[in-house]
Amino acid sequence: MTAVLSPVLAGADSAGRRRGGVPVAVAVAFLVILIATAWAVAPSLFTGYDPAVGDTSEKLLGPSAAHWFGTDNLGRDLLARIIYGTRSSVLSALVAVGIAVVVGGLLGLVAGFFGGLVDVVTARVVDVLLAIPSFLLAVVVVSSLGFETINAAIATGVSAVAVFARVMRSEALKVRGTVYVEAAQLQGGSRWHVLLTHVLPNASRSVLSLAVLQFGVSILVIAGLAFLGYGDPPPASDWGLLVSAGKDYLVSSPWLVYAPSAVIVAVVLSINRVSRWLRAKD
Amino acid sequence: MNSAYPVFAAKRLGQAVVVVLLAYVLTFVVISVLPGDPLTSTLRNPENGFTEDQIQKMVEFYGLDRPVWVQLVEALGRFVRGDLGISLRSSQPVATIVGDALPSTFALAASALGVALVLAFAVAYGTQVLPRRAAQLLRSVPALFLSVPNFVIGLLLLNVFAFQLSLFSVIDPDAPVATFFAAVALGIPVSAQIAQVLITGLDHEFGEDYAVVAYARGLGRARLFFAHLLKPSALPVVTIIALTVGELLGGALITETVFGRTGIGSVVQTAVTTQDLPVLQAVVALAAVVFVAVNLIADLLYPLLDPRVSLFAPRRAAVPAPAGDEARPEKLSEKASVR
Amino acid sequence: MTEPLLSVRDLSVSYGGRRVVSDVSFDLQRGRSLALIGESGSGKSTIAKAVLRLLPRDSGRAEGRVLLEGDDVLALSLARFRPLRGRRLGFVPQDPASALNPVRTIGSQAHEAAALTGERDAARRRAAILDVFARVGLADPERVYRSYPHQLSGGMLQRVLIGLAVLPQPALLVADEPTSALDVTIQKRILDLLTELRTSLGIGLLLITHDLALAAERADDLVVLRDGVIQESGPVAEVFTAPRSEYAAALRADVPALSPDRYRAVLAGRRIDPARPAVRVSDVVKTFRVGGEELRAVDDVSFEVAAGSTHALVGESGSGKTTTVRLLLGLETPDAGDLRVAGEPVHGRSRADLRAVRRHLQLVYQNPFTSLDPSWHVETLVREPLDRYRVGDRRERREAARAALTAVGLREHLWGRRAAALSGGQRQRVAIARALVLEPDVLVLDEPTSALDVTVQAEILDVLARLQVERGLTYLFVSHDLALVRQIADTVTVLRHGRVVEHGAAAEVLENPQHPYTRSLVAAVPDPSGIRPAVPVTV
Amino acid sequence: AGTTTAAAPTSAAPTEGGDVVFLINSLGTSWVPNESSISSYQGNIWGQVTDKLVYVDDKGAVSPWIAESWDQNTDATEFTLHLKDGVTFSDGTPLDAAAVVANLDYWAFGSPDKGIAPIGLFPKTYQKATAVDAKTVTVTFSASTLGFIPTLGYHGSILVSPKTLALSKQDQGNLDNFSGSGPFTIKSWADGDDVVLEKRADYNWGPEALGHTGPAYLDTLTYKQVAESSTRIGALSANQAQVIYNVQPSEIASLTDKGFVAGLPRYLGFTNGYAVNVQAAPFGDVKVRQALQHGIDRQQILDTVYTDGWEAATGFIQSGVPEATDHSSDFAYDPKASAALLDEAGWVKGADGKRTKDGQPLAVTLYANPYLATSASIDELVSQQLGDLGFAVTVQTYDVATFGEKVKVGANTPLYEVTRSFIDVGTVAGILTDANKGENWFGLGQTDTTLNDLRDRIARATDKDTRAKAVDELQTYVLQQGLFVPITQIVQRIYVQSPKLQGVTYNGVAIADYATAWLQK
Ligand SMILES: Nc1ncnc2c1ncn2[C@@H]1O[C@H](COP(=O)(O)OP(=O)(O)OP(=O)(O)O)[C@@H](O)[C@H]1O
Ligand SMILES: Nc1ncnc2c1ncn2[C@@H]1O[C@H](COP(=O)(O)OP(=O)(O)OP(=O)(O)O)[C@@H](O)[C@H]1O
Ligand SMILES: [Mg+2]
Ligand SMILES: [Mg+2]
Repeated sequence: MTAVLSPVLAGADSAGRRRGGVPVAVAVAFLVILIATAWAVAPSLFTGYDPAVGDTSEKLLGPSAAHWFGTDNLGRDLLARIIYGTRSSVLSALVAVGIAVVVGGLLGLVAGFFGGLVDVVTARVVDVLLAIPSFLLAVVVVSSLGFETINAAIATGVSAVAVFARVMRSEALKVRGTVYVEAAQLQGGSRWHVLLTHVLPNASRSVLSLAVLQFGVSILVIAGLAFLGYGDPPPASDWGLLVSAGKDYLVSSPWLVYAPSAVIVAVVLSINRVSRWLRAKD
Repeated sequence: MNSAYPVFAAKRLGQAVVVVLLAYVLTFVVISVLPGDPLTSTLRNPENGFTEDQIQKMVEFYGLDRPVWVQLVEALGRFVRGDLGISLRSSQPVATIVGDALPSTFALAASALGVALVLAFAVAYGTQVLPRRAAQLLRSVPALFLSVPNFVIGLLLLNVFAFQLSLFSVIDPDAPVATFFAAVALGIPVSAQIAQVLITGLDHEFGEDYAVVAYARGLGRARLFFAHLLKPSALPVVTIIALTVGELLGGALITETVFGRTGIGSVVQTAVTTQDLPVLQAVVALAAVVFVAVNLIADLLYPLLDPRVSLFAPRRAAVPAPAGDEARPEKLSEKASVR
Repeated sequence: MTEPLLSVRDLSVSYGGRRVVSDVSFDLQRGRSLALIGESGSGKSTIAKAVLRLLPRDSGRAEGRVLLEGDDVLALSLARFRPLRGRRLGFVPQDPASALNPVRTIGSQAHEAAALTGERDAARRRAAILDVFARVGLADPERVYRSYPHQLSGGMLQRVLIGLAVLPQPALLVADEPTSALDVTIQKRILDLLTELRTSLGIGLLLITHDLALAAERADDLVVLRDGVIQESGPVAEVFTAPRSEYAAALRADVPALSPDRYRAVLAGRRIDPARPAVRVSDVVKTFRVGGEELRAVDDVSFEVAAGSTHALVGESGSGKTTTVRLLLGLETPDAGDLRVAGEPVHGRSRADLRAVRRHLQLVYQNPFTSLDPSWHVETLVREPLDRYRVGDRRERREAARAALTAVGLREHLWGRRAAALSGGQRQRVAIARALVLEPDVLVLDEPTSALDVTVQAEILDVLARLQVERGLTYLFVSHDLALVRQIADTVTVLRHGRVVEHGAAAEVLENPQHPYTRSLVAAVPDPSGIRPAVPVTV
Repeated sequence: AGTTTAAAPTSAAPTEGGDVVFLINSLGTSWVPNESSISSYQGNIWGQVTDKLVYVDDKGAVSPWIAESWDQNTDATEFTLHLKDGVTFSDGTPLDAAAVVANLDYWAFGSPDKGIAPIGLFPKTYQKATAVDAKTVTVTFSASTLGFIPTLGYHGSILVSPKTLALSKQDQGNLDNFSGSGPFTIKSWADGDDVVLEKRADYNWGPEALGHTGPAYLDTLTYKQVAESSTRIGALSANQAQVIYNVQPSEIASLTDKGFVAGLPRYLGFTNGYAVNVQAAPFGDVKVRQALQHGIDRQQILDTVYTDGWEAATGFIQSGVPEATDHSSDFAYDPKASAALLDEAGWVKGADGKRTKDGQPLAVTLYANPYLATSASIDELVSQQLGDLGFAVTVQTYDVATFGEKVKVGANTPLYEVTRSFIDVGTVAGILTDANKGENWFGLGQTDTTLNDLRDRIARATDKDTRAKAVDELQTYVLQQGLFVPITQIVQRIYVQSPKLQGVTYNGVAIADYATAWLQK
């Protein structure tokens, strides 16, 4: 009943323009994500250009009808490179998120549910990981693994483990304390049963919405690592690498930086929007 | 502050020390599996033309051929004694390198935090008092800020303000104007996080009964914002600020590169590319120290800001029990939230 | 009659295009009180918000007219309406604990209300504040003035809020469920205060409640709402003694206080065996440690429950009811004493052994919103105990689960839903089905209806009564609602601060309470006695 | 040639004064002289604050500097250096024979007990140096070392005050302790950030070859690290700096269009190209190696990656080296010939355009050389060109450290991309085989008698003409055997500067020299 007062003052986007219950912005975000997914799955459907081989006589051309995003220093169509780079960009972000979710999630779940010494030890480890700035941690890890995109992805994942462990732990704690978990125990459920059938599914929810958010963050972190030179070499065309490779030509050919950046922004923004919408729907 | 304080402080301090030491060890372990080290990589520069023999001699000289754990124990021993060691790269004391870089990064991080706070509060204020359309638009600003790669913001700012408008020069990146723009680049993503927390807080507080009740009592929105909502919604910001300290340090890596500043970020950059283990370890330990310290301060500050929270005493014990015969409704909130 | 203080004319409200209040009209005179009643979601609060112009600014839309002393509240510009807020229109919220800014002192917030009187001098404002605090019965106004909200009890806070609302001397006070977050005994005092202020200051009171008994006792006029439409309105006595609408009649029948003998006939069909106690609690003590201090939550409690009967544990909040129940279920370990179910001790057993005992003893929680895993489907939820105890094969378990769901009257189309997609009443039925599916002998019901509407509560009680007759179940029923206890319990134990203060047959104890505490509890039950002659009710 | 595009220097007389800011992408790692003087980065600064015994210009011509003159015995095992008078280090120590001996020993042996390595390219045949008198030093070698005198003009051979050399490694790494005899001295520095130099007023012992031997015209010279190339370009465009270092060649045009001047000096050394390791399949077959040589379209690389200042290689030695001769016909671009060679060698083109032999694909990995900014782009183009021929090419880019660790010439790398300067052509003897810890560029060990013979002739030559002839024969042999695949003349150091900055010279290792530079008012 408290809630009856709530929306009076709040300016939260409870309404907004809607189509079939979905705000327009969210619909656009979904569209962007759909396009990116399609790029990742079947890049050849979206461009006729070869992402690896260009016409060297057409190097560093600005955006035009023939080359929407212009061409790079070897005369390759930038849009084609972005499109073909989608798969690996998405995959590396997925790897990063996967590591964070699986490792962090397990740590947090076990710590939160079993408590005691397990919790104390995990908490210390997580404290240490949290105390190191995540980007710094990613840089240190990637420098240890070697400067390749997959390693940047792993490093990004590792650097996010602590956050996930913490969220999962607090969620697991919360769920563990709920009445329905107690009820399940009253109904004769064993600890493992309760952990797997009640705690895990319910605790995962906010972890999953965090994971969606982390996907966008990972794209940015990996791009940041690529910017500092910790990514794959060309002709790989991950978005971050494109920006990083393009920055040397920023003055004469700014599109080499801004076009892939815009793609990153659009995708990350869309993911954020969708994630926010999903959370609001919960 | 009662007698529990020293115990509490000692415990927190102990925890902090453990965290810092573990961070030091962790860096060592992570970097020890590196291919090579700064020394051999300079020696192997083909322009040098060293023979394997010559390289081997140097490696032995630096003790880089000894088992990793021996190196770790020695490094840890030195660290505990306050000796950060010598950079493998430049042969300078690590303490000097880090110490020299610190002021610039500190200035950058502090200004970035300032910029972030101002921006965040402005955006948050706007979302609550502007007309709906504009407020709605402003609400997407933090998400946008969070989606733009840090370096793109930096490159853009630099291009426009340093090169087009000549407001500052990259030659003197520590000048106030230059620091300001670097701080903007670094502060924007951080401001987004603060703004999000603030907006969520404000939305929540605006939705709280007391806000509605105060509003129904005849307060205007702006007065409501400043008199009632700002403080409670700004409280979580204290925690967020403590957490973003790490973010600022991490972000400095990129911002300093873009703006040509020399600070902790560029020290890390060089240390990583040259695998300068002692420097990296020192920076990580420093980051951990800063992080732990700032969070400790935040923890200590919180009870001062929020009368509901007390570190040392159980809640409400400081006040005599409510007089009269009216028992405290223990489970108010539970009952209230039932429907 | 003169011009009414508040006149609502053809008010319709919609949220985002969905209409929740349709063509509502009513009048409220100065110095009188009008109660809006109806089940949850019927639009009571919405009307109040329309009157206060507190509808959500981006989705809420009100049409019609709301005349406050002749001014159309809805038509005024915000700038012209603002000055009315607080000054002519006072508001008392439901939950006092959340209605004051937690990080500012009461005094500083009170100054905002005092400023509405136009008083510029801070010292004089302060005096006025302390004055009104004393007026609303706060024992130590100075201390209240200095305190933060969390340092005061709920009853004190509600007094503060009422004080702040009446301080600028408004003409109309809107109170949305002003006592539903408070304990019964405190509820009475707050309502007394409101009644007193209304008469002495001549304020009109728009009271919103879902508690019909309370409305009947406190209001002059009633407006009965359902789905945003007025079912009936008029003076209290009229509406209650001779309800014209079917809905009002049904509603009236569902109120325990108005039909204390509703289940007498049904329950007469039981066979109770007092010689064979299904539950026996002897000399149980449980102490909690809270922040270094000891709290005796249960202090030497003993009682017995005869097989096939209903025993009620009553007492105000924090009196130890739930703790006693948890001890019985083996969820807490007692410091001393003995608890037995069907002669078997609950404590001092291995896990597996305890499991065996628990099979015969099931719990229905107070809050159906938290006791069911929101992500599970209804049928799986009910089947879970069978799966855990490996009763029968898959098919048999499914059949048993379905049988239980049918027994509690949950319709088949809901069986595939997730718990999150059910209403409170439906959820509580699921919870009961789950408790029944193992065919236990004893069912522990911890305030099973306190989170539900009267109508829904009546439905749940119908189910419980029927099942008790059909299956010979023993109920241990925890409640703070004495009228409800009166309806269904055979025996009762009254707890206060963890101690038993009175014990005996329900009719006996409630009709003729011996202990002063029990007397105060009974007295606190709203008593719409003037309108008692009940319409005969058939179940 | 110290190629400068656009704006020819004006003939106006030099003006005194002025401050120049030089933006550099890195200030390298250590400042210990022996460790950093040959660096592409710190080498720039050392060039301003130190002198060398001789001056070597961009054509390889050796002329006097601190050594006014020198003699050598007939078999080139003993040299006598006659030093200029009155030269002092900035700490006041005279630059006399004792100081020169100290430096020579340091270059040759380093200081193992301090952890300081010798200078890698200093002749390993060095035995000792003796100060005959204050102005005369004799140096003796165990074998004829024709390259000794030119090596004195190498960027590693900087003369440092004995007081500095006596310091611990840690103190040597602190520039505050540094003292040289150059036209500039260190005013201030910040690690990894900048180094500010100021002119030394009493300097008057510059190399005659530069025409001006007196003090520098410029007041200060600031080397400021700016890692981002776009930032350096922006700063130059906004006139916040006078010189920037290392930008992508394709960015140069936009700057010269605005009137800035590009300095693209070519160093003396090897051309940019691949040293082929015959141990790595499929390059044991000479036909495959030759196919590789003819399969690379150097013109396309020049057109795409570079701008006007670059030229195709004419052999595996930069054309500025006095001994260089033109061998371009041996490896001219001819894809048809390449295809024919591969067919002959049994590599059959499959349906996917890739060649195989006995089920093995014709595959190769290129490792981009991190020391050359354009390397990755070149490798990408080469991979396309070879791809057309039927090669399956992978390009791998490593950072400097990983590259140093994983990619080693002659060992595991099939095609090692060479970027290597030298000041005396005698260096080539050391790279051909593994004799005397040689670098064994082609993985041949000592199995190739022709190569062994050429190596010995170059190493033992006592006069330049015989050596030049041997070098020419070597080039012919190496190129015809397909052991080296030249690409372009290398310009490893790229300078773009303000048109106001005049009188800049570039020495034999392509380092800009500001002793004679001045700023037009
Ligand atoms: N801000 C809102 N936006 C959309 N729908 C709302 C909003 N507030 C209330 N409703 C809906 O309007 C209807 C009436 O709600 P209202 O709060 O007026 O009921 P109520 O009678 O006060 O119920 P309760 O007894 O639970 O307080 C309900 O269906 C409710 O879900
Ligand atoms: N786990 C616990 N730890 C500490 N104190 C507790 C715990 N459980 C209950 N208490 C305290 O014991 C006392 C009795 O609580 P209990 O929940 O049994 O009351 P109740 O009669 O069920 O009240 P309500 O009507 O509000 O449900 C209360 O003061 C409560 O705060
Ligand atoms: Mg309501
Ligand atoms: Mg209870």
